[in-house]
Amino acid sequence: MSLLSYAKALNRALADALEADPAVCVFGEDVGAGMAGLTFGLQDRFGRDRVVDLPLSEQAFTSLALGAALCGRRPVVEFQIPSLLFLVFEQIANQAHKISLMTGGQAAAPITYVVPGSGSREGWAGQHSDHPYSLFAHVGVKTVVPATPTDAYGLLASAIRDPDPVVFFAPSAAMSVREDVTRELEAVPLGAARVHREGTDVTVVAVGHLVHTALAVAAELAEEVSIEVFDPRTLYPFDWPALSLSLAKTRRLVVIDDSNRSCGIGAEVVASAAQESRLIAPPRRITRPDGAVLPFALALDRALQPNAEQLRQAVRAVAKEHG
Amino acid sequence: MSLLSYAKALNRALADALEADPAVCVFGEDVGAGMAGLTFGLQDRFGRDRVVDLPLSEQAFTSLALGAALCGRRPVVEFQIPSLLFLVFEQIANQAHKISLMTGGQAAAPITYVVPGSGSREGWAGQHSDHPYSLFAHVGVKTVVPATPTDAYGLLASAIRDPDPVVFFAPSAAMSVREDVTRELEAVPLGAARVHREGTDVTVVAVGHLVHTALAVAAELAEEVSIEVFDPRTLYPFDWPALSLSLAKTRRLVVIDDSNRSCGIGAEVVASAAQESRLIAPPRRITRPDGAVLPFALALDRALQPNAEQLRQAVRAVAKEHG
Amino acid sequence: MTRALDDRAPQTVDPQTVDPQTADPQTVDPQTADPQSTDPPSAGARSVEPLDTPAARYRMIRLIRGFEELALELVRSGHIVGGTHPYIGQEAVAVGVCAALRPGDQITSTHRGHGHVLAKGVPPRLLLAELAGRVTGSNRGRGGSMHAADLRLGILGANGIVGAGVPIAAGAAWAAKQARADRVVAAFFGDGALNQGVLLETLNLAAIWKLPLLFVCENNGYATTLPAAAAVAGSAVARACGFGVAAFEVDGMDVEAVRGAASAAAGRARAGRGPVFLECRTYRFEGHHTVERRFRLAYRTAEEIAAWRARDPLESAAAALADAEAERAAIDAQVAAQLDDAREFALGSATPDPSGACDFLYASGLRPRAGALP
Amino acid sequence: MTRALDDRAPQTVDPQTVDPQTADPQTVDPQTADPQSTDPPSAGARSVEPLDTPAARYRMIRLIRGFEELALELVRSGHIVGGTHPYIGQEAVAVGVCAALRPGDQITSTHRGHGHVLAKGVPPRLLLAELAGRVTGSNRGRGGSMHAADLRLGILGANGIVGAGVPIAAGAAWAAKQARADRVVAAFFGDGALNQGVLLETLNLAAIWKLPLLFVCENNGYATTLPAAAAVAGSAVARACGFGVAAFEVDGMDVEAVRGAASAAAGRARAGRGPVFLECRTYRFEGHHTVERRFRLAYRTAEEIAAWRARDPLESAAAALADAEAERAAIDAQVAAQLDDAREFALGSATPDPSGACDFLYASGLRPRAGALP
Ligand SMILES: Cc1ncc(C[n+]2csc(CCOP(=O)(O)OP(=O)(O)O)c2C)c(N)n1
Ligand SMILES: Cc1ncc(C[n+]2csc(CCOP(=O)(O)OP(=O)(O)O)c2C)c(N)n1
Ligand SMILES: [Mg+2]
Ligand SMILES: [Mg+2]
Repeated sequence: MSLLSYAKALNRALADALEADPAVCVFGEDVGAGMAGLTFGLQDRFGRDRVVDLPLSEQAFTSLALGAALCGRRPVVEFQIPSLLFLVFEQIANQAHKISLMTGGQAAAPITYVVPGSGSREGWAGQHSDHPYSLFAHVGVKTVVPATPTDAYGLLASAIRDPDPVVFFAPSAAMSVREDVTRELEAVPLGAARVHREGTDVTVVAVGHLVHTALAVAAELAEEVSIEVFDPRTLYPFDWPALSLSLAKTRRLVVIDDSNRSCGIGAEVVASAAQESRLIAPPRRITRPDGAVLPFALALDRALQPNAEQLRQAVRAVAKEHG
Repeated sequence: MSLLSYAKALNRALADALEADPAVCVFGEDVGAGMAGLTFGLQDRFGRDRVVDLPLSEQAFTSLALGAALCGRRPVVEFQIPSLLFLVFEQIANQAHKISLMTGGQAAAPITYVVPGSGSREGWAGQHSDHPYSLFAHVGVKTVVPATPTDAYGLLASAIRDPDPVVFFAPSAAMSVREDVTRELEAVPLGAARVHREGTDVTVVAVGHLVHTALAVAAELAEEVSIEVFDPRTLYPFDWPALSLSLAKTRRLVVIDDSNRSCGIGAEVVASAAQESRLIAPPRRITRPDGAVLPFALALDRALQPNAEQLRQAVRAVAKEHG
Repeated sequence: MTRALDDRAPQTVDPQTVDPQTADPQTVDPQTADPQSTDPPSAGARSVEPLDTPAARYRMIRLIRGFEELALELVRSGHIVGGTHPYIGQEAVAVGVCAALRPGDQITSTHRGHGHVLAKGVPPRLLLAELAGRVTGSNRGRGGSMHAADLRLGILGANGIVGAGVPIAAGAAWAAKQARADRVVAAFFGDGALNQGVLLETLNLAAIWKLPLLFVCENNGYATTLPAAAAVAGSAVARACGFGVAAFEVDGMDVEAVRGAASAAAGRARAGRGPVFLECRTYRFEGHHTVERRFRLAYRTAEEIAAWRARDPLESAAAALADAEAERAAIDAQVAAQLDDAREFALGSATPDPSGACDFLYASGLRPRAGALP
Repeated sequence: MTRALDDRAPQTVDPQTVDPQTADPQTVDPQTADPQSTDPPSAGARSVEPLDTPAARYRMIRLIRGFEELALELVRSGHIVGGTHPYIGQEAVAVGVCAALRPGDQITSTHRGHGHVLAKGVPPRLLLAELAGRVTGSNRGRGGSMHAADLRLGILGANGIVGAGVPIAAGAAWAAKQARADRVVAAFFGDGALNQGVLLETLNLAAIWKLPLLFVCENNGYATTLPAAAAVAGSAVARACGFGVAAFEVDGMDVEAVRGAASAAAGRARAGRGPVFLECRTYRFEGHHTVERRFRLAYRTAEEIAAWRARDPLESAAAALADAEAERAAIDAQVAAQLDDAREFALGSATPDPSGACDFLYASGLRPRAGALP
């Protein structure tokens, strides 16, 4: 195999799942046209009964997926905009997430909710630029934010096979990432982090597309500071043992996360590290500001997203400090 | 004045606001009957046009409040169940919260969303026992969780006067708290914490009804450890300067918070403290478990909520540890 | 916009004809299950009581009525915490609809769900144990009144959120249609749910796909204290018709009328002719929730309540018995014994161990981090 | 279920009659505003162009058309980022409805909102500056295409979420009714929004309270690629009627037909007779969004597009001019000049300073903590 894009990897993972398991089906808007990439060409291949175009009734079709799941199907639900997850928060957090416990284990809800293109789309303004993964980590719905094409493939494969609801964020800024794929694509387990680059001085936990920012900064600063780039891949459940291992080595932590600061996954990582690891320097977070709403004008939109310069500064500051 | 209950304080704050400002109005289900306490007797007093009974259309009436707000009204929207905030997450987080920025400051949304009876109601099971305040703190909507009758009064008064949307949680477990009120009731500013009890060894940040748990534990352990009971009152914006002051003194931190652990307000407090204050012992959080769904059976319901015994243990552990 | 019931060919559906695609052979008798057992209650399948005779329907109405009265008593005595939403007065709807369903058919229910759950086959002892928060309950004490479910019996769950069960039912109906199973799904909901967006969205989905779905609106005139007359513009059936869903008004106090309409609707749905909406006019004799007893509310007049009580579905069902007096007495005695057994079973069962409070949270077995670290 | 338009008494509404309760005297000429200014654009009130003659309506249709073509060009050239949802083909709806509104009336708009915003009075230079993300834009560059608003002109906002503006409009209508102002509010939305729960909920609220609200459905046949014919069971007007809302079908390609229906509807609403639903049958000549140009999509046939293009609202509006040829040429020239000015103004305006990215986030002036600490 050769250069595989993130979008194509998603498309392939979904195709393979549809091929392998007749229980898998897809619900979403314009999934036949497949402009978001995820479902491109799949309706032609698997038919309208398995790749199902839905009217603009997100709440109904999100719970429709739950009903189908209770009858043995494994639905994948596509949302065109990240903030549509707000619209269906009830159906995911209060219905699908709770049904297993509330029924005393009788029911399972193997549903995958996918946003192909989360976070800023550059110029899509306030209602189309959210990155609400931390909300689901708080609620406790399994939450995945892959950074690379192979992880996108592997985590989507696992999400679809998982017996619980999974929310899958494919960041806009990662959708065009390409990777030279040499091995066969395979499932990546949920809840397993990945260390993209080993280092001894500072652990940088980077979420989604920001993994690439972190890798670039790590390469750039290599002479100066040895950065370990830690990609949780799954935000909930988080791979705490792997993070502990990394922090036991570096004892310094910076998190770069494209959600709002207050109560974001960055807060969780910093808090858990502060509780459980003995850091020798105060940890740092790089996030969107509290309460961020991305303004339309491009310079403003970009100003609110975490960037490489902030990461460089934070890493340097943390590397200098002593406990 | 004499013994004032929390529920009665809310009712009085709302009545006073309706009396003082003809722009104030109330939307909600069964607000005429007023069984939740907040609106009791107010429809008789202010009429059906200002205390408005609504059909079960939470999404529509939440945005109806926004439309009314854009025309100069100051709506108070009551929700009977905390999880109804999931149902209207779109209308609060994506519409009301964003309209000021998106319109370049043309519009304001002075709306107060109130849940009289959040958290566990003991025996109301999975869908009626949520405490989703951390979600709003993440999104950046002003979020208030008062612990005492006077604070309930004062913060509701301020929330209604505030030009921005405010989500107001009145914990079930606080609704029957009574207080001997000697001074006149007055507004309490949003964003200002309150130290209920001074101490020098450990700062306990307690949210909502857990302030009373913290006060009880502080009194009980007084001989052993000097606990400062810190009540943020407003979770967003959080009173960081006040917390810094407290931590500069104690340099030890325990948070007790009735929302889920991952990405909860407890995480934010611990993370901010770890970043900005030099603690001499690892901080601790006491929360609901990750992903908690409260089971119906009473013993299980209680088992998932933070309790005094956990707080005692955490305080003792933190007091013993050294940096 | 409403079509008369008679303009459809009458359909007789034999509820005993088990759908081979979905049937689940019933072997374990739940009446003899061990109350201390912590076995999954759903491992013991239920013996579904057929509702195919007037006597069986009277019996079920009597059972629901007695169950609800017992539940009220146990709420008062503190054995049931959190309270209940009593179904008393509305029994003909649950029994009439479930009489038209086959064992393999499915339902979704509401916050006021005991009647639906019993009529679809959950033994009263398992439901009562659930309400009392016991490990032997239908949901192992995890769900309580508002979440009672039995997936094996096709009960996809009561629901604490008004209207929320309806799209779930539609999903089950979609799955049935895709599987070419001739299952139908009935979604129960109240008049209050008529104003929930998600229900209205579902009317459209059901119509465009001709789903085998019965929308069963139990219009008891009130959503808590709000009169439907003030809250529902247009009408329930006109709304359904506006979405292209065939809709009928039914006397919800008359179990035979409900059964007839539901049978016809189920037949129509099974034949691939799409969803049907039934507006069952009914009334709850009790307050909205047991907590209402603590308030003096004036949203219903004493006369109105008396007028509806005069149409008690229990009495009209009794009137349909062949040998009314004797048969009724015999059934009543059996039901009383069944309820005594249920009470004994429920109250004699163990409460769940707090260490298992997060059991079943994830189907994958994922154990969440605790809230406090030791 | 649909009533004919003629069964109502024709109402003539004079759009020049300013509602004294809400009128906002217009003094500053936005055409002369300083492009480098960082003053709040809404501090300079607009000179609303009356739409009370066929010439004025032709002019506005021409303006919207030209504006949208200019926007397409600026998307291609990269001056507008994020793209737009072109309104080309649907102009008669915005212009016909706004011609029936008074300056104090209000509207809510959609993702495809340029036409509504221009027709309700935002000068093209301010809207274009907004699309180009400039400080001089109607929203100071913070909103862009999907959030253009001008509260002083009664434009409560375009909206990026389908259907979301409709309950906001209902809230404004409720406030008007409470204030006994004889304002009406028009909510624009597409056929796709007909399946959004919140819109359906709002039909009910508007009906039970008889709100002065116009539901303006722009049925352009598609929600992105999904044909309304496949997605909307029943019909738009039947739905509205099911909720007790008077509903009419209107030829959305004919500005005079739209204006007539909207005037009658507004008169009815102003008279306290409740909401009216107008289904305007129309068509978009371009793709759903500018990004569609990158795909080869086959959801509409060339014949269908051609058939609708033959009914171009611009041409029928032109036909209504008194001295067709000459008047048209004169107006076209004026509009061209206006658009040249708009382009110059927009592209010559400053882009916002990144240090102000969180400005206006809270009306209270609260400054959020930054994402990264220095
Ligand atoms: C979406 C939602 N809104 C509000 C509530 C609170 N609530 C529970 S039952 C109820 C009334 C429901 O009325 P209806 O649907 O007519 O059913 P009934 O109680 O009459 O059986 C309300 C308001 C809820 N559970 N869910
Ligand atoms: C609730 C919601 N669902 C989906 C989208 C994505 N989306 C934007 S416009 C659109 C189609 C809207 O169709 P319609 O309402 O007919 O308006 P039109 O685009 O035809 O003007 C979709 C699916 C959205 N913005 N909001
Ligand atoms: Mg009811
Ligand atoms: Mg459309």
